[in-house]
Amino acid sequence: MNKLVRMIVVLTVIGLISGGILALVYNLSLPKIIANQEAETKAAIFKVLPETKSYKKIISGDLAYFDCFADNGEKIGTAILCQGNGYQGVIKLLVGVNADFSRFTGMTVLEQLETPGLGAKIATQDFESQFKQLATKPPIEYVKNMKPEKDNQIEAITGATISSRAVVNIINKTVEKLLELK
Amino acid sequence: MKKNLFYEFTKGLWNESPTFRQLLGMCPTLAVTTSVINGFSMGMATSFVLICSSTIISFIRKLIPNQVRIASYIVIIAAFVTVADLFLKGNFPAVSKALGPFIPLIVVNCVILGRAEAFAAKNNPLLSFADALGMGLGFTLALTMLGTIREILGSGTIFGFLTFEPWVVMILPGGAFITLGLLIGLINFLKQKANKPEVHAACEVK
Amino acid sequence: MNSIIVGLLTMGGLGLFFASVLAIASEKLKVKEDPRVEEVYEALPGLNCGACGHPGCHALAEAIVAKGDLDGLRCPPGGSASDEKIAEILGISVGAEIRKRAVIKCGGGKSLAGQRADYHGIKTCTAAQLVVGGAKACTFGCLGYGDCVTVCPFGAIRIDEEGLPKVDELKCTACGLCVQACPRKIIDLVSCANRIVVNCNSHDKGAQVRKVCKVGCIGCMICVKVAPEGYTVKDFLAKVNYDKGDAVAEPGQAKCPTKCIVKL
Amino acid sequence: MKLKTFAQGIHPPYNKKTVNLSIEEAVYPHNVIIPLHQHTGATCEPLVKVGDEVVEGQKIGDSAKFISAAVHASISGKVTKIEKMLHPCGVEVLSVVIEGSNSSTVVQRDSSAGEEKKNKTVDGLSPEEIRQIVKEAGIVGLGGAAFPAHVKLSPPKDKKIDTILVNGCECEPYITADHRIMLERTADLLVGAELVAKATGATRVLVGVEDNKHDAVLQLKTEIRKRHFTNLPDGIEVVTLETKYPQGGEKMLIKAVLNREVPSRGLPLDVGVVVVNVGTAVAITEAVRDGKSLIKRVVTITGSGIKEPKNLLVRIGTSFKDIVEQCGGLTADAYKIVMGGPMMGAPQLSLEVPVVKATSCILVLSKSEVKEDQIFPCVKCGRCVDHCPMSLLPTRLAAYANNANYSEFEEWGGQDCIECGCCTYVCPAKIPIVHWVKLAKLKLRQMK
Amino acid sequence: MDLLLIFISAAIVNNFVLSYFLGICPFLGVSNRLEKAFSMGVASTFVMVLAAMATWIINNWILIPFNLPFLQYVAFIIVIASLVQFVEMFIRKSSPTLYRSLGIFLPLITTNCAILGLALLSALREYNFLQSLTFGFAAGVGFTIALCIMAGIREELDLAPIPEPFKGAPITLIIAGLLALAFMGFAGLISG
Amino acid sequence: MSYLISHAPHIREQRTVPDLMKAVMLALLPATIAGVIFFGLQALALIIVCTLTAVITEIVCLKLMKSTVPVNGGGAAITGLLLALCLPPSFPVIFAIIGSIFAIVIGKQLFGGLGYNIFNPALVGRAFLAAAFPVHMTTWVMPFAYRGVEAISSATPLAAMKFSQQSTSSLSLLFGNVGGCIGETSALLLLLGGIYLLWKKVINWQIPVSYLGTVAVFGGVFWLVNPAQFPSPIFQLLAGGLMLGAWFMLTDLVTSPITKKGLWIFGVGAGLLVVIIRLFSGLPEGVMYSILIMNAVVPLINRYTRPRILGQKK
Repeated sequence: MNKLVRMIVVLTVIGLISGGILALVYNLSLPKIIANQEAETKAAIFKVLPETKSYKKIISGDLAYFDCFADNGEKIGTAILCQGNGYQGVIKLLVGVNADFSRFTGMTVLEQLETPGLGAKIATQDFESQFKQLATKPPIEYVKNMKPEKDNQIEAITGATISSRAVVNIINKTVEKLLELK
Repeated sequence: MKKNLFYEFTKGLWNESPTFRQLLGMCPTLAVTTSVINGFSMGMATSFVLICSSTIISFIRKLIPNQVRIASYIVIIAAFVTVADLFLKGNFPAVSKALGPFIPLIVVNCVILGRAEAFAAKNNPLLSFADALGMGLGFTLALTMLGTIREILGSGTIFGFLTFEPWVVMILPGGAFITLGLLIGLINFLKQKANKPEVHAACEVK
Repeated sequence: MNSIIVGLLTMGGLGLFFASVLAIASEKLKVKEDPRVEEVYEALPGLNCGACGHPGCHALAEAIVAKGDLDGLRCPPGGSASDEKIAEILGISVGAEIRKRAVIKCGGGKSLAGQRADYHGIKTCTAAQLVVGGAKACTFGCLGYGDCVTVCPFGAIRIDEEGLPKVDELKCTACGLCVQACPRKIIDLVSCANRIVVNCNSHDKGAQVRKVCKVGCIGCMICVKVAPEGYTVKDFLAKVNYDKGDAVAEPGQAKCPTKCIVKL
Repeated sequence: MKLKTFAQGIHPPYNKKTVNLSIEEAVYPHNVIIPLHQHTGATCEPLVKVGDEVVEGQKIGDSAKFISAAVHASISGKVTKIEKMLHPCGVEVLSVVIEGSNSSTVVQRDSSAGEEKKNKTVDGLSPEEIRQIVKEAGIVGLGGAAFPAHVKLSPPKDKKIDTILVNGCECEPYITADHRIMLERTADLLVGAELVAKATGATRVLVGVEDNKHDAVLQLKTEIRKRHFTNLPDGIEVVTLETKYPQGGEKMLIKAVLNREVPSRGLPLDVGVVVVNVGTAVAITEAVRDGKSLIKRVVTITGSGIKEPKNLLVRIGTSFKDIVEQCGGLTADAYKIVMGGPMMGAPQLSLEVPVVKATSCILVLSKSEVKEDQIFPCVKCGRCVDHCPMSLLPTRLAAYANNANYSEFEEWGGQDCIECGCCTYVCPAKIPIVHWVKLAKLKLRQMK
Repeated sequence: MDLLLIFISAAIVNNFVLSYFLGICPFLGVSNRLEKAFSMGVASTFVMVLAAMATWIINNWILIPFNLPFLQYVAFIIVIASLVQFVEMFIRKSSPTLYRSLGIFLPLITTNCAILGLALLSALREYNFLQSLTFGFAAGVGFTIALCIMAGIREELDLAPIPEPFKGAPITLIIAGLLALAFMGFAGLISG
Repeated sequence: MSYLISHAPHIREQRTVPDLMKAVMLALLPATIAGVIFFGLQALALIIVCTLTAVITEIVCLKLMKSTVPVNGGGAAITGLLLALCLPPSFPVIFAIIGSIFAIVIGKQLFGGLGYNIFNPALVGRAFLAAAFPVHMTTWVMPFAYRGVEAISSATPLAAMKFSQQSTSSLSLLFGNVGGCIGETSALLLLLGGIYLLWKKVINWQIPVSYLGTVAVFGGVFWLVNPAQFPSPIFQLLAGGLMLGAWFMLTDLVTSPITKKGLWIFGVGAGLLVVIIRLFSGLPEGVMYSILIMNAVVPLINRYTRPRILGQKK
């Protein structure tokens, strides 16, 4: 019986101790972690709407977006979180739209699991910058192996049409929903 | 074999390298070695957990009853992994993101449990510390090596400088498996070359 | 502070719960196994060569523990070292065993023994023996394809330039696998103390032996005449009386007309 | 109409050059070497001593064991040696050497057992008597396996035999001995079959003949129509089979003719069948009717290494050399001597070996036909699988044998291999598959 | 339909072994014999399903309500370790035959990162109970498939003259690499 | 004089392994020539470089490993040629060399050389290249582009179908006047070679029949359900690498099953995979993946389709 009691006591004590230590460490590091996440969001918003000085997170239905304000408190646009299925996994994006919703101000990829070296190029500066000053209406189109002609067109990444298409579709869908909402 | 600190430390580096010789801890070895920095970080994180848990387990080895041995070890290991995870999240968010779900999987890295079972549970804390340090460094070394090869070939970069057209396959799962397979094969080959055939027992002529 | 207490309690609770489950389970679901099996297994070399007649080292360990004795259950490659260790585990005493090694009983290499046909086919001794008894003119002699080499787990045998197997006595553990593998049964396990051996296995009459091989035993009885203690000749083949020792056999070796009695 | 046959198998070039040559009596040998082991089973004990005078047909060796067959002197003369001598199977076997007396003074005499029963008909004999005569006459299966015939005729009580299958396939290339027997000894063959049926209690006889022996089929049919078989209520019938190797294999023949499958590692009598070779049937007739022991058999001497191929009736114990000389001798490029057919025959070390009961053919091949092929690794083309009449996977069996993995070899059915050689014949990588299989079988035997 | 997608995704497209690198150690270790591999696969699947259930309960009934994300690893692993040990004892007692074929693999499963990975992934993806159950089963099936394919190949390779240094783990890794390349064909079949 | 002894049988069929290899090379000839005509010198260079690299690599490997296998470049030459035939005509030569070496070393020699490889070595090489240089592997040119006739860049018929719902006429597919890999454009010439191999009994008819049949039937079902979205079975059969795969790669003796039932399962399985990958995955073409995946399960197929031994219980 002694052995049984020892088993129970030892495992319980180990559990207790580890639980306690972890809770302590967690509480100590939590502020830092939150600050990190905050900084990340800020950086992303700054990337798509560079003039942003302050922002406000708004959640409505399944949409989440940030209304962004300039120095003087004037609303300069909205940064919208978009997400959808890519070639291999979920793609999360942040797109910026100007105040009157006519033009995109930028796009940045937050998370993606596309094929490295191919689909993953959606997260490169080259691809992201194509979305600057793109018209929101009609919906974005993509073209292959040629330079875009209209102002709602972007050039798809060679060999990664699917990923490029996925990005376009995700943005179009979210923006459409947001427009309906407004 | 004489149990001395130096021996216990050095064996893990190469002769009993957990990755190349014992084939332990393959999952992170394959998954996170897409770049040098990732491999190195993973190695260090694992080493941290390994060293801490080995030492602690060695301290309390006599208290733990046999039946709950594994459970106890693994709880201790998991606790340290959580600490490492929180530390990385707090201080190196980029690294934490890159290593992603493989940080928690350090818990079930067989190197750690393997050393706990095979060494820490039978030896004093000092030796266990030396052993864990050696194994951890050996593991880090292997991961860094693999990361270097894969980064150079897979992204065409050496320390960030683009040199030639990258072989995308090297950063894909397939490339990881094949590179590691070739590397272990090569090491076996070198080992074979170096090893003189063993003499079994002397024939005593009376 | 609150979350620390909750964490403490949760993990404590989980630990308590699972420890209890395991504790009760280990009590209720106990299965007995002799721990000595593992110990004995550890003492064996772990080669899984099968020379002991068991399917592997673990099986031998089980057999030894079941019997509680080493009698007839020895591990040939492990030799006396593992025997002693096992005896210690089992708490018994073990008799000393003299080391043996494999001895090849044929000296008829390529240049000394003839062929009676050309052979096409699988290059192993057993396979060659299957085709009308092999192409070697001497039907007792070594075929030279090295089945003994293939089967030796210790790399102790090699085929020399004459096409005959040579045993490295330092590596040989007298496991006996080569003895089983040889289709012509020309390998014997002989004590390391015996240096003088008859290097032939032919039971043919002298005339026939002379026809096919220059170094075969012709059953001339000279060795027996010179050293009657040291040898016996049966079916036209001399044999060293190993138990009498080398000293007795020495004079016979010197007088052998075909030089088929050799000193290793 | 589609001819009956078994699954798979091969169509090698048949080369039956001697098909139209009648059986000739071989020259009377000066001396004969009669091995005391010419059959499956136990070796005989010699019944004579060196120096004894023996007469043709006299029993000179016998065994008390059931599975064995007596041997008889094939010529009259004096026993000069009883010692181990080279046998066509390659090992040395205790043999009786008889120096023939002057051929003009040969006394033809039948064995004493035969004397009493001489001229008995099928009806007048009980099954036991037939078995006894067959045993005394030392008859074995003449197809090549040399299994003692009286054993075949004594099925265990619990096995009911309903059909006797007479094997007239002779599927091996080159050989024509059985074909000639069917043409020349048709009536004796049928009587022999009837005797076998009576001895085993079977009610019908089927004669399986490949369709490349069309003349034999016709001849058999005519002969059957002429006669009345009182002991066969279900009659006697000729079944024409597709010409394909190994049609004459027992298991294949039974599958082809009766669509029955001999169970794995079983015997034909497990499916109620006894198979006898045509030559054996004739020998049984001769033993019963004429009181003759088995001292002669028909041998085909052929191949590109023989100057004048022939079908000869040869006395057991005559050396190959004597017979080959009668066929004009060997050509200059003769390089390989085979006893039996090219698919399953045993290679010979020299011509200094005697004809034994199992010698159906002496095949001599020339150097150009037997060049050693370069062996490639198996490319898994599956041709061996497509042709194996037993539906085995020969390439795997060979691979397991090569890797000394004998337990897997057995697991994959290696013991069921009949060693017909189809796989090896078709293998483009030239792997000696049958050789490997045989090696593995031997190793398995040693392990048990 | 949702469950079917989860199943196909976890079993084939995003195979745990070949694209997530989970469970590599047993994949290398016990893939040399088909029967062994199958037993291991079945044992793992069994534990995966149990673990998926147990960790879901712990996660949704304890960790989330009490806001204890930091205890996830520790809690999950203690559940898995205890579960495996309990199952091992249970099988050993109840069916010695089953134990002989499966039991020896059970201790290995504790350190099979596929199990913990499964628990963490399904927590991350916020699957409901039925979904995580399906996910666990599918992952187990996928693991078994990968293991059996590999074992079949390795049995075949027993007969092949593989260069000495590459025997064992190296050639297995290379085959796994080629398999991973081949399974890339399924990429994009199901996203997520 | 001494005679020859060897185990029965004493007669053998004439055909040898090099004969089989020669037949395959011969059967590939029409498609190879067509490839060179369609795509010009670049294609010729790729073909020569791949084949030579493969042969040299093989010989070097055999020498290094001190192999007892007779040195015969035939197998390696087929591997090299097949690899070249399934590369885009504009593929960089230097990478083709890497692919060829990879195919021989990793795909074949590490497994023990001729006869022991699990995966089709040419496809191993191609899979490696497809994963390593995805952009180069998906950049196509039109036939006769070297004469400066039309737009340089083009999509393959399958990609056009998948991503822009454009069909290509069956006649163009048959004669090969479409963009694609060097050797897989003309279905007709590939069919010709395949039939030659069938006639010579080098390959098993079950494989192409079951493979193509499955693609036609299974693909046809989808077409019947929704002709607007899914291509017709004729298109499925003629487009892409299906013909090359069906006649020359899936039928590779070493990597296909040895049992008759196994051949059917193999072909049908590969057929299903092709259709699934083509229609539903992210890739336009799935022949290579279907073959590689089925290669991997061949050991299992062989094991579970063992024919019933004569006399064994049913």
